[in-house]
Amino acid sequence: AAELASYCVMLGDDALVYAQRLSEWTSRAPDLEEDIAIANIALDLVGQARLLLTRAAAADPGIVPSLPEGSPVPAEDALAYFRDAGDFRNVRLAELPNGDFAELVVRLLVLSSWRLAIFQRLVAHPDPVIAAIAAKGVKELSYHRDFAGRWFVTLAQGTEESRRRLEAAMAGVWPLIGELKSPTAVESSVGADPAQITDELEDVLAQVLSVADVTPPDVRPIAVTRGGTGRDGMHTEALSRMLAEMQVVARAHPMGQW
Amino acid sequence: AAELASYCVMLGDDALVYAQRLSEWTSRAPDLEEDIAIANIALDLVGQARLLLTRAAAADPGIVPSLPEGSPVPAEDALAYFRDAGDFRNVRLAELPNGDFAELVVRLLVLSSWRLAIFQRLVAHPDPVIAAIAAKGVKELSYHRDFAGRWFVTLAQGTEESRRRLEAAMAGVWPLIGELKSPTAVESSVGADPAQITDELEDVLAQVLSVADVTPPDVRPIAVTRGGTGRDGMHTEALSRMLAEMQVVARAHPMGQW
Amino acid sequence: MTVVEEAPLEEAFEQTIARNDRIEPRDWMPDDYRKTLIRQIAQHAHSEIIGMQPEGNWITRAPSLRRKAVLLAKVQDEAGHGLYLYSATETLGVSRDDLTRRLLSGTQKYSSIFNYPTLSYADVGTIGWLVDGAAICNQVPLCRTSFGPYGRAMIRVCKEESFHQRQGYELLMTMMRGTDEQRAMVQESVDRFWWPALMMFGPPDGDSPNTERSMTWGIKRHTNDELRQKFVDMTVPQAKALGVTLPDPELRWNDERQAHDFGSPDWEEFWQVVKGNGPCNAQRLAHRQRAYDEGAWVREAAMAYADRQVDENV
Amino acid sequence: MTVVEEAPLEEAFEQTIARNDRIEPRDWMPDDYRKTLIRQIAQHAHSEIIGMQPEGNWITRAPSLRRKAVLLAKVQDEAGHGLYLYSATETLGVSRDDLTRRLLSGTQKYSSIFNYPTLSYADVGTIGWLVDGAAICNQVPLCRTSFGPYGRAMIRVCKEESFHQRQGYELLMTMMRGTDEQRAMVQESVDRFWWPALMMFGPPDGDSPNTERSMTWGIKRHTNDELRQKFVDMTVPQAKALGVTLPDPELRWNDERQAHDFGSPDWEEFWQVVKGNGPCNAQRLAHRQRAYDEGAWVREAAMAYADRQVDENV
Repeated sequence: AAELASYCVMLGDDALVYAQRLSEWTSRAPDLEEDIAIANIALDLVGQARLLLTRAAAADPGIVPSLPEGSPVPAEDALAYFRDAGDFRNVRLAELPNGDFAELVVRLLVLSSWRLAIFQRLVAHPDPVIAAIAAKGVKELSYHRDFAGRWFVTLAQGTEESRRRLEAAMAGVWPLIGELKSPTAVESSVGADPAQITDELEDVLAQVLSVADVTPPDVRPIAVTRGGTGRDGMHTEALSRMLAEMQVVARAHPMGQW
Repeated sequence: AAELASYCVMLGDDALVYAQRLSEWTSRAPDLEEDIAIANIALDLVGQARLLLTRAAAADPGIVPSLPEGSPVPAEDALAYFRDAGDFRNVRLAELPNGDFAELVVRLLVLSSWRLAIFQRLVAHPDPVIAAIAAKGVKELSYHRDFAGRWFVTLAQGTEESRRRLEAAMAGVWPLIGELKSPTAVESSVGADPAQITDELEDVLAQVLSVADVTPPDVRPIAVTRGGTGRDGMHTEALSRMLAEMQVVARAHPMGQW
Repeated sequence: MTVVEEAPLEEAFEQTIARNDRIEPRDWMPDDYRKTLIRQIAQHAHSEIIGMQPEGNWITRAPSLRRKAVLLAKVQDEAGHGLYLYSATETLGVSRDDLTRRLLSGTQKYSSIFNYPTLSYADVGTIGWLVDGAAICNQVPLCRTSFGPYGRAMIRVCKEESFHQRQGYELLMTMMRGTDEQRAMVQESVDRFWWPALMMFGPPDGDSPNTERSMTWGIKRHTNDELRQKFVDMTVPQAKALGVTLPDPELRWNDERQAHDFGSPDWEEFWQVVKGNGPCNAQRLAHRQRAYDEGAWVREAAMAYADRQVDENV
Repeated sequence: MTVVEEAPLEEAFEQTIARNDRIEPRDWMPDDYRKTLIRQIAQHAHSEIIGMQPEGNWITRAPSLRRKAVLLAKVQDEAGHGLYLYSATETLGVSRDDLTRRLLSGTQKYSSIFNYPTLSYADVGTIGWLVDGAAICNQVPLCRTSFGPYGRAMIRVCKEESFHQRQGYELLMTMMRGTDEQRAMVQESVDRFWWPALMMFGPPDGDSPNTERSMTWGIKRHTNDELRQKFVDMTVPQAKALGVTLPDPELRWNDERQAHDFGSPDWEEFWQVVKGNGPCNAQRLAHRQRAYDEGAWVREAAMAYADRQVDENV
C-alpha cells in the first residue's frame, strides 16, 4: 500500500506541477484558440492530479500532512498545498519555469508522450481505481500529445524564426529526458514496465522529429548526483518558488473552507 | 502615538517594499559596479525599514500582528512578514514589478528624491528617534538620488535606444507620482509639511530633466477611486504576489529562530 | 449598391426590426447600424478577453484543486466567449486581428470594471456574483437583439454566465461558512466591487447619448437606469442571504416604488476610468499587448506552414 | 623582447620566486606563468560572480530583515571580490569583457560547487560554513602566492570570507536552537553539500596534472589532498558543536595519523559536473548570459555618453 501510494504521488505530482506551469499561460497564449487549448490541458491534468492524490491518500493515509484539529481541508488539498518542495515527487522537467511557446510545445510533447505511454499500460493495472484513472486519462493525453505534435511540426516547418526557437527549446528540454527513462524502484515494482515506456517514448519522439524533419539536439543529459532527482525529492530551484505562489492562500487559511 | 506609529509604518513600508524590488536585481545588473550599487541601496532601505518598523511597534504595540505564544519573532519581522497586502501602507510606486534598467533609474530617481525631501525635514522632527533615523537616512538617500540622477542623464544622452527606453520608463512611472503628492491625514499631521515636500520633489525632477534635456511624459495620473491608494492599503495586483515570495519562509516557521 | 435601390431595402430592414425578427449578415443594413453593432459587439468581445486577466490573476493561487479547476474553466469560457463574439463581428466585415489592434490602440473600449484590481481570492467570487450578475442583466435582453449572430452568441454566453454567477455566489457562501478571516475577506471584496458593479450599467440615462438610437434599432432593449434598478433589486436579497453588507448607507426598500432606493456611484470616477486613468487600465492593455507581441512569431509560423500545405496540395 | 635578453630575465624571475617574493605586473614573467595565472585568477573571479546566484536565490525570501541584510551584503561582497579579481587579471593584459565572454562560452570554468541548487534557507548557512570554509582552506595559502596583485586581492578576499563563514555557521547554530523543522532543514542541507564541498579541493593528487607546476611557481602552495584533509579535520569538530551528522559512514578519527579518515567523493559525479552536466550548469550560465545580454544597451549607452563627455572637453 505504501508503494502504491508513493507511485500515485509521483504520477499525481507530475500532473499537478505541470498543470500549474500550464495555467501560468492563461491570457498569455499566441492566440485565443491556444489559450483555450492550454487551459484545457491544464484542466485535464488538475483532474488527474486530484484523482491520483486522493487514491494515494486512501492507500496510505500516513502520507497526508497533518493539519490543525478540525481542518476541513480534504486529503487531495492537504497533499497539494501543505507539502514542501522536498516532499514533491514529480520529475524535474515538469517544474521548469516556462519559456516561450516553442518551449511549451516541446515540453508538452515530451511529457504527454511519456505519460500517455504510461497510462496506456496502467489501463490494465490490478488496482481498479488506477486502471479507471488511466482509462480516462488516455483520451485526454492523446489529445495533449496531438496538440503538441501538430504544433511541433508547424513550428519546425513554419518560419526560420520558429524553427530556431523550436531547436533552442529542444536543447533546453532534452537534457531532462534522461530522468523520465530512469525509473525508481517504486515505479519498476508497482508501475507499468519501464522498458516498454522508454521504448514507446523514444519511438514517438523519433516519429514526430522525423515528420518535422528535425534532428535531436546535441546535448548531454543532466548527470545523476548523490542528491538524486525529482523522484527523490531533489528538485530545481524553481519548484520552491512555484509552490510559494501556488500554496500561499491555502496555507494562510489552514482552517478555511473553499 | 497611533498616528506616529501609522506614519512610521508608511515610511517603513515604502523602504521595505522597494528594497525587495531592488534586491530582485541582484546578479542581474548591467555590470558589476551597478550590481554592487543596487545591493547597497537595497541594504540602506532595509536598514531604514527595520528602524522605522521597530519605532512603529514601540509607539503602538497594538499594530504588531499576533503570533503563537512564545514565538521569538521580533516586532520588525512580525510587521514585515506577518501582515497581508491590505495591511501594507506603502505607495504603489514602490511595489510595481521591475522593468528594465531604465525603469530602475527613473523609479529610483523619483522615490529617492521624494524620500530625501521628506527625511531632510524629519531631521527636525520632535520625536528624537525619527529625527535620528532621518539624519542617518539623509546621507544614504543623497547617494541613492545621485546614483539615479547620474544614470538618468547618461541614459538620456547615451544612445537612441537608451533614450527611448528612458522615455518609456518615464511614461510608466509618471502616472503614479500623483500619489506621492497626495498626503494622507496622518502624513499631514505627524509628518513634514507635504506642500514643501511636493515643491522640492518637483524642483528636483525639473532640474534633472532639464540637465538631461528630457521633457516630462504626456500621461495622466492614475485616478483616485473610492478604494483609495497604497497609503489606504489599496494596492496593485503585484504586491500580494511579491509578499507571497518574501514571506514564504518566515510564515512557514512562525516559531522559528533565524 | 446605388441610392435608388436603398429605399426598399431600408423599408425591409425597418420591417424586420418592427417585427422583432433577426437581421442576418447577408441582409442589407444601414451603415450606422453596422457601425454601432461592430462597436458594441467588439467592445463586448474585448471585455471577455481583458476580463480574463483579473480572475486569471488568481488561478495560480487558487486555494483548493477544485477551485483551481473551476476558475481555469471559467477563464477558459471567457476566452470562448471572446471567440464567438469576434466571429459575430467578423460577419459584419471586420477581422479579429483588426479588432485586436483597435483594442490595443485604445480606439475601442472594454468594460471598465476590469480596470479594478483583484486583491484577494474572495474577488473571484465577487466578480462571479456581482460582475457576472450585472453583465447578465445587461445581456439577457441582448439574446433578443435584432442582429442574428449577436443574439445567438448571447444566448450561449448568458447561459454560461449564469453558471459562472452561481459558482461565484457559491464560493462566497462557502467562504462565509468558513473562518472569521474568510468572512472579512468577502466583506472587504464586496465593499470594493459594489460601486464599480453599479457603474457597469453605464452613465445615468440623461448622460447616455447612444441609448435611444440603440433601442430604436433593437440593439438595446432597456435603459441603463432601468437595468441598474433591476440589478439592485435582484442583488439585495442575495446579499442578505450571504450575510454581507452592501456599502451604501442610502440603500433601502421603497414600498411605494416597490423597488430599492440607492445612492449614486461616483460618476467622476467612472469617467476617469473610462478615459483610461483607472487603477489598472495601463496594466491590462500592456498585458494584452505583450501577449500579442510575444505571439506574433507563432502566428506567422502557423500562417507560413498553412501556406506551404496549400502550395503542396495544389 | 629577443631570446638573447630572456636568459637574465628568467633568472631574475626564478630568483624572485625562490626568495618567496612577489612578481609584479611590470616584471618579466614566462608566458606559461602568465597563462596559468590568467586561467586561475579568472576562474576564481568567475566563481565569485556565478557564486552570487545560488545564495542570491534566497535574498527575496530571507526569513528575517536582519538575515536579508546579511545575505544582501554577502552577495554584494562576492560581486566585490569578482571586481578585484578581474582587476588583478587585467594587470596581466586581458579585459574583463574578454573574460566574461570566455566564461559564457564555457572556455573558462568556475567552481563546480555552484552547479548544485540551493533548496532551502539552511543552504545559505551551509554554503557559508562548508563552501566558504573550503574556499578559505584553498585561498589562505594564496595570500602568499607569487603574483603580487593576486596575493593582495586574496588577503582582502580571505578576510571577508572568514567573516562570511562565521555568519553562515552562526545562522546554522541559530537554526539548530530553533524548531525541529529547522534542525531537519540544517541536516538535510549538510547532507546535500558535504560531498560537493569535499570535491572543491579538486581531484585526488594523482589526477591533478597542473598541481606540480603551480607549486613550483608558487602559485599554489599545497596539494589537493593535503587541503582536503585539513578541511575535514577542521570541520568535524564544528559539525559536532553544531549537532549535525556528516553523511560519511567512513568518517572517523585515526589516532595514528592524528587525522580523520574519510570516504571518497563520487569522482564520476565530479567530472560530470566539471564537464557541464551538473544539475545547474546550464541554468547558471543562462542566467549570466541573460544579465549580460540585457545589460548590453546600458553599457553601450554609458560608453556613448562617456565618449561624448570626452569630445566636449577636448
